[in-house]
Amino acid sequence: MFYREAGQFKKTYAADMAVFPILQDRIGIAVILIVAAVVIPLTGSTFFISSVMIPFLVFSLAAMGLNIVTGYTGLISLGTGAFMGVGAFACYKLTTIFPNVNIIIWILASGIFSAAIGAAFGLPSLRIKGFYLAVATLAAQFFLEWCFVRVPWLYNYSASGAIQVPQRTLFDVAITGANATPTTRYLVLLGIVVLMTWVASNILHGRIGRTFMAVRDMDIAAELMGIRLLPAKLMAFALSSFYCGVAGAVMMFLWYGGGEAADAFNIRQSFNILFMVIIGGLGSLIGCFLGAALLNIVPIILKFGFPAIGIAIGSETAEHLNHLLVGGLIIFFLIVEPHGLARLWQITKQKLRTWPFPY
Amino acid sequence: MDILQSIFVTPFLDMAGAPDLLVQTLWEGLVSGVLYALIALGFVLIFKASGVFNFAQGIMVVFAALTLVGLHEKGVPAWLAVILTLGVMYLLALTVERFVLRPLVNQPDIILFMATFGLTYVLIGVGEFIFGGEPKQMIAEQLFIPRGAIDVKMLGGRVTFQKIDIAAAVIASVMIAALAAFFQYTRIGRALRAVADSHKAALSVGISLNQIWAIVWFAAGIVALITGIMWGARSEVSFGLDIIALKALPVLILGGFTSIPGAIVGGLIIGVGEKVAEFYWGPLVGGGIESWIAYVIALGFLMFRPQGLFGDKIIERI
Amino acid sequence: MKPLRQIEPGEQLLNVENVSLRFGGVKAITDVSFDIVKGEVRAIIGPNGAGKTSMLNVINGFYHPQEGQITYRGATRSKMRPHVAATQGIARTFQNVALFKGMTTLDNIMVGRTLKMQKSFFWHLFRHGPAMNEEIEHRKFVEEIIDFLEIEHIRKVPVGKLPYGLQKRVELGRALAMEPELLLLDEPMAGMNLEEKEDMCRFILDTKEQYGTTIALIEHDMGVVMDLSDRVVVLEYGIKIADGTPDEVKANQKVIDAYLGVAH
Amino acid sequence: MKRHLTVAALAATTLASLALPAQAQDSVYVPLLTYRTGPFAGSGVHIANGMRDYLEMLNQRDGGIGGAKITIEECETGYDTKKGVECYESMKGKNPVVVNPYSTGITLQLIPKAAVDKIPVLSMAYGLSASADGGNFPWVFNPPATYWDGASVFVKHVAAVEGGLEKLKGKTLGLMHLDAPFGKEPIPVLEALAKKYGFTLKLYPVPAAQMQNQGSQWLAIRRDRVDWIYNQGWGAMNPTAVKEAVKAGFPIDKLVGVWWAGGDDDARAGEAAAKGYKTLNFHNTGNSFPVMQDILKHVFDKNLSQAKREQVGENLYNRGVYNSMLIAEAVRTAQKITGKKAVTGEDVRRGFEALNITDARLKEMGMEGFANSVKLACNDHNGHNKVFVSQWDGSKYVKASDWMDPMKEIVRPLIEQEAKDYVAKDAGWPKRTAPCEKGA
Repeated sequence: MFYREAGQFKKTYAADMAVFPILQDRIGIAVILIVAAVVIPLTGSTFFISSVMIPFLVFSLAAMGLNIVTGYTGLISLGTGAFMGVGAFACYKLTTIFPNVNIIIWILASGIFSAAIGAAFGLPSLRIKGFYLAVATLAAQFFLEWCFVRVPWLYNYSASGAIQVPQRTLFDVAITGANATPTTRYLVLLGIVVLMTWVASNILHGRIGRTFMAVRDMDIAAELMGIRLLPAKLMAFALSSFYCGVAGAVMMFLWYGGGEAADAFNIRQSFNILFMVIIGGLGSLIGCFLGAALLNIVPIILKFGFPAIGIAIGSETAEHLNHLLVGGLIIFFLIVEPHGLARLWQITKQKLRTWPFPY
Repeated sequence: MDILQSIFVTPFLDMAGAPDLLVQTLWEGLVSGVLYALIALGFVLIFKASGVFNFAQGIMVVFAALTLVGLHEKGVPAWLAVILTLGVMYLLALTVERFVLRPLVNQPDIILFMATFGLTYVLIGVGEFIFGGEPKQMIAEQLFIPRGAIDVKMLGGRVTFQKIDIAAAVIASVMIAALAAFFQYTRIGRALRAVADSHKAALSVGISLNQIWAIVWFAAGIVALITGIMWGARSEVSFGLDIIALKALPVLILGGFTSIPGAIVGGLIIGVGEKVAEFYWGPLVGGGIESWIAYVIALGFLMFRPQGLFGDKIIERI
Repeated sequence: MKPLRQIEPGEQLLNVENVSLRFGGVKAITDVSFDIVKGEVRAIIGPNGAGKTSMLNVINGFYHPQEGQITYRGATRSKMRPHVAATQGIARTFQNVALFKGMTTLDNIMVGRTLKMQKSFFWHLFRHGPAMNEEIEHRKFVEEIIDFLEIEHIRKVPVGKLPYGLQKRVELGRALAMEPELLLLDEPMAGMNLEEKEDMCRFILDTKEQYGTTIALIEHDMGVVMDLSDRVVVLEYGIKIADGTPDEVKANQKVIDAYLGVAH
Repeated sequence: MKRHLTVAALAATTLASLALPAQAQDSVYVPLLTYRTGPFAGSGVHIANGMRDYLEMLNQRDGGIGGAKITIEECETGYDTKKGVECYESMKGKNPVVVNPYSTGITLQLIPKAAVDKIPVLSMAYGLSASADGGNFPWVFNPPATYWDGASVFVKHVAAVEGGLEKLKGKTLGLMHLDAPFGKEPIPVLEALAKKYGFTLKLYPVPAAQMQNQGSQWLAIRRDRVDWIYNQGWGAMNPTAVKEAVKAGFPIDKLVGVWWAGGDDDARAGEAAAKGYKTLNFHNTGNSFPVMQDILKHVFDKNLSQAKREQVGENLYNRGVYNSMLIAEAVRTAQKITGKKAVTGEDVRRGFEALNITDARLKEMGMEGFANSVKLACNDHNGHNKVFVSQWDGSKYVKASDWMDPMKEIVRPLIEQEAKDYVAKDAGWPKRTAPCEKGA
């Protein structure tokens, strides 16, 4: 009824190749952006902003990173947490060594460091694939995790071993540190996520994205088309780690605000993000957001939502239920819709297109 | 120079200087290697028969041990608890076959691999739901697992062998022998090997895949229970074990995914390798390298022999 | 290695000399020699397991023969990575369709243009300006191929959902997008019905006419082979048993024995 | 698209409504961050029960604190920093009078937030040692002793057993610790003491993922011929350490745990051979104290506890009780200072600074012999109070030493230095503005 593309003719290839070729989609995106940038900051409670929206955006970014390497290029990585950690520590070192450079520049620059390290650990991907590669990335995870604890230089030799996020400002407004309000942090984060999503979408819709997918779908054929596998896989690792690194930096600087960094980037974090990607949809950008939203909101609803509407479930029960649900959802999606929420979303759109007269 | 000396000379001098400690280190390594090998064995069983890389094997170990202890806590006698736990593992195998494997048949391996992630979480959730999340003591005494140690004076010092470790090694050997016999001499065992070689071939001679899968998952469940008992008796039964269980992955890489002897040898290499590395070289970098050295060994190995010690060379066809 | 040079029609494009390939103890190809002349359709035939696909794999660098050498466009080599073959203008299709299943027809064919696309990573960040212009330019080329192969209607369908015949056609399109000098077709008509086969024959001949592409073809359908090809090489158990025009090969006793089977 | 938005808006409003305060008249809201799940649940469950039951007892017996009913709300953290902060955010709007993070990681997160949100943080004998400096951390309290105090008491205890501080020379003391910020806390103090008294300090880090696999560490302990071990461990690491010590033939009475390595289950794991295992402590065990009897009577008899009756009196249960006692006393002190019943977080912060739990008060609370007196001050948010050594007798912990003063003269300068460093690293760190209480 409302979602129709009839009558929208594309007259140029450029128009046909746009990310959102359909008018309604473009309107939808604009509405979402307005809600995210205006409505939520004005009306959301601090709890909603700092415990729902900020984690959601951070995880979406990390999921995007993992999706580039796992969903688009077909290389399983279990080292997401560690690559995020590299970004967080890089950002911390950069801003403490050069405190006068704007923190947003350092947040984005920290991705370069994790990209380099990600590419280094991606080197074995030439010779090995599948489960074998997953084990190689586990090596990265555990080795880097160890470094985060064992190299005191990384946390500036603080006795507690924790990193402290200093106050940094943008136009004289504190955006990191304890004095930065959740709303400011949220808006900065939103800006970064929107920018990086746009860039990711650009890259993935062009030659580079096609190269990744070709490697994923049939690497031998890709090589026979002239794609050099090692550079392609390394670029996927680097790009993925770049996104993960930035996600780690924003996680520490705009969400956590410091603390036991090594703990925040452990193997469970890697799994968590992998689950978001699986549930959200492998090889789909929108899936990153859907997966992050679902896995972020389910536990919160279980924990805080049920008690709020008067259903008393113990907090530990909620925790156990959460495990059950996440596990169940993963299996459910893999069986019913291996392409995750993103595909369900597409199917919904398809249905909407013909609604209310399906034939 | 000093650095080179401390890497290439001092550790060996230490080994020669205190041979009893070296023996003790090797023994400790062997023992943890046996436990890694047991977890890896569960992986191999399932991988051989169904091509599924079962990430949940580690949590199956915890789940089995937890069920056993939990049942005993609820007043079930130990022997009955063991039988009931086996029943639960069988039920689990049937459930997994019916609700995970069967609907996912013919999906890419990677999808099945991810499904076992989901299974991991479901098992954690179910285990916690029924038995609570707190760590529990293994009922070692009721299961007649020996305690105490044997001190042997040798090489100018003393080497301690824990009876439980010896028991673990013996049980592991018996189990491997039993599995080998099972594969070699029983009808189901032969069917399992047929399935491992080719699913289609097995189907064409009338072997039911579903049945086979349930059986291997049950076998892996039994292995998990035994691993859980041994590990639990050494430490305690808690969900923290799942991370240690990941060590089975480098073991598999060394041994190859389909080789039972490979799992054993790989387990022992990883167990001994990481203990020796930690003990003699760990102090150079502040210790704690045990958490990753196994993976790095595996990684190095992958670069030179991707198919594992006992695996076949992979020829890609197009 | 001598640099590649331009080959005129009628000149030798590829020369395979005394190539042998073994996997462990299994001999896949034994001492095979033949050549391909620019502009011809060269068929490689033989019973199952004769080493035909292995031969193609050797030509485009996927397998490295233990003995023998290959001269392509005047340059001799013994080992080469597959992606180098692609840069030198060798494209191929596969016996079992090797399309990128998760991608659309359009994207699959666009992948064929990868080598021709030069714009740096930087421009791809924005998908505007040079990167976008390049995309559009190649899109035009790809659209021509889509027109040529008559697959406009499935442009945006993920190829995994297409019927087999169409998949084969898309695969041909993907190879054509590389603007190859030499096109290796591995059983392009396997599993097709008569109508589809006729279409495919037409496309192969048109390709030769329109683009001047040299084609090496593996095919089981003898009718097709005899109609399409200029020269035929016959392999059996990895050994070359005949080489010549379709009529010569048809008359060759060894070939008849190989296909019909003789009592040894 | 529309449908999608409606759903999102709906979810948003539901979630937003969660944070609304639900406060009755004259009550104090005490959120408890606890963990009954996760890898550390084995310790967390007992502490959570103790904390909850004491406050519940006050509600049942006295109708709350000074006439204000206590609204108790637990929030599950799973010892996970992310979930802990989530809990904090969810309860911050309901005017909590104090927050107990119950994890060093969560504490580190909350320290900068406390000053902004004006909610005092009570990290009882955990968290950041440096936060004992009230001048720089006005909102954070970590009585009755810091990890640094604990380490110094460990050295004192070694000296006492060996026959004097001068006997420490030439001895080898090992620190076995969780390889995480919590585990590494005692290192600076032990290093300083090693220099001062001439003993060798060896470190044995146990990675978090390897807690149940300590073979190498105990081999190294054997190689290094370590005389005493101080165990700064948590969760599954502790029972494993006790078991491994027994296996390695290490004299079990020379293995001393920090107070968090004193779970009854930790020692039980070593079975009979664990008899003699030591742990530091700042409160007693057992259920004979009047306060424990009150808990049994007012909470257990009414079936209001999640704990088993026999767990009352276990070390970690009592730890929880002690923790809640500190909260209640701070609230009571705040009520006294302000004259209000329903005090706020800001009032309770003042209450903590003026906290002075005397022996007389302890007796009044039925805690004579259970705990020692605690006194905080404007500058000193810890008190560096006395600590003693508990020893496992095979079935329970018993007091095995006198109350010992920490080496405050060594610890305090380190704390001030560290606090200064902490503040220096953060340009925006707020200066203390709150005045000190008169007489405090």
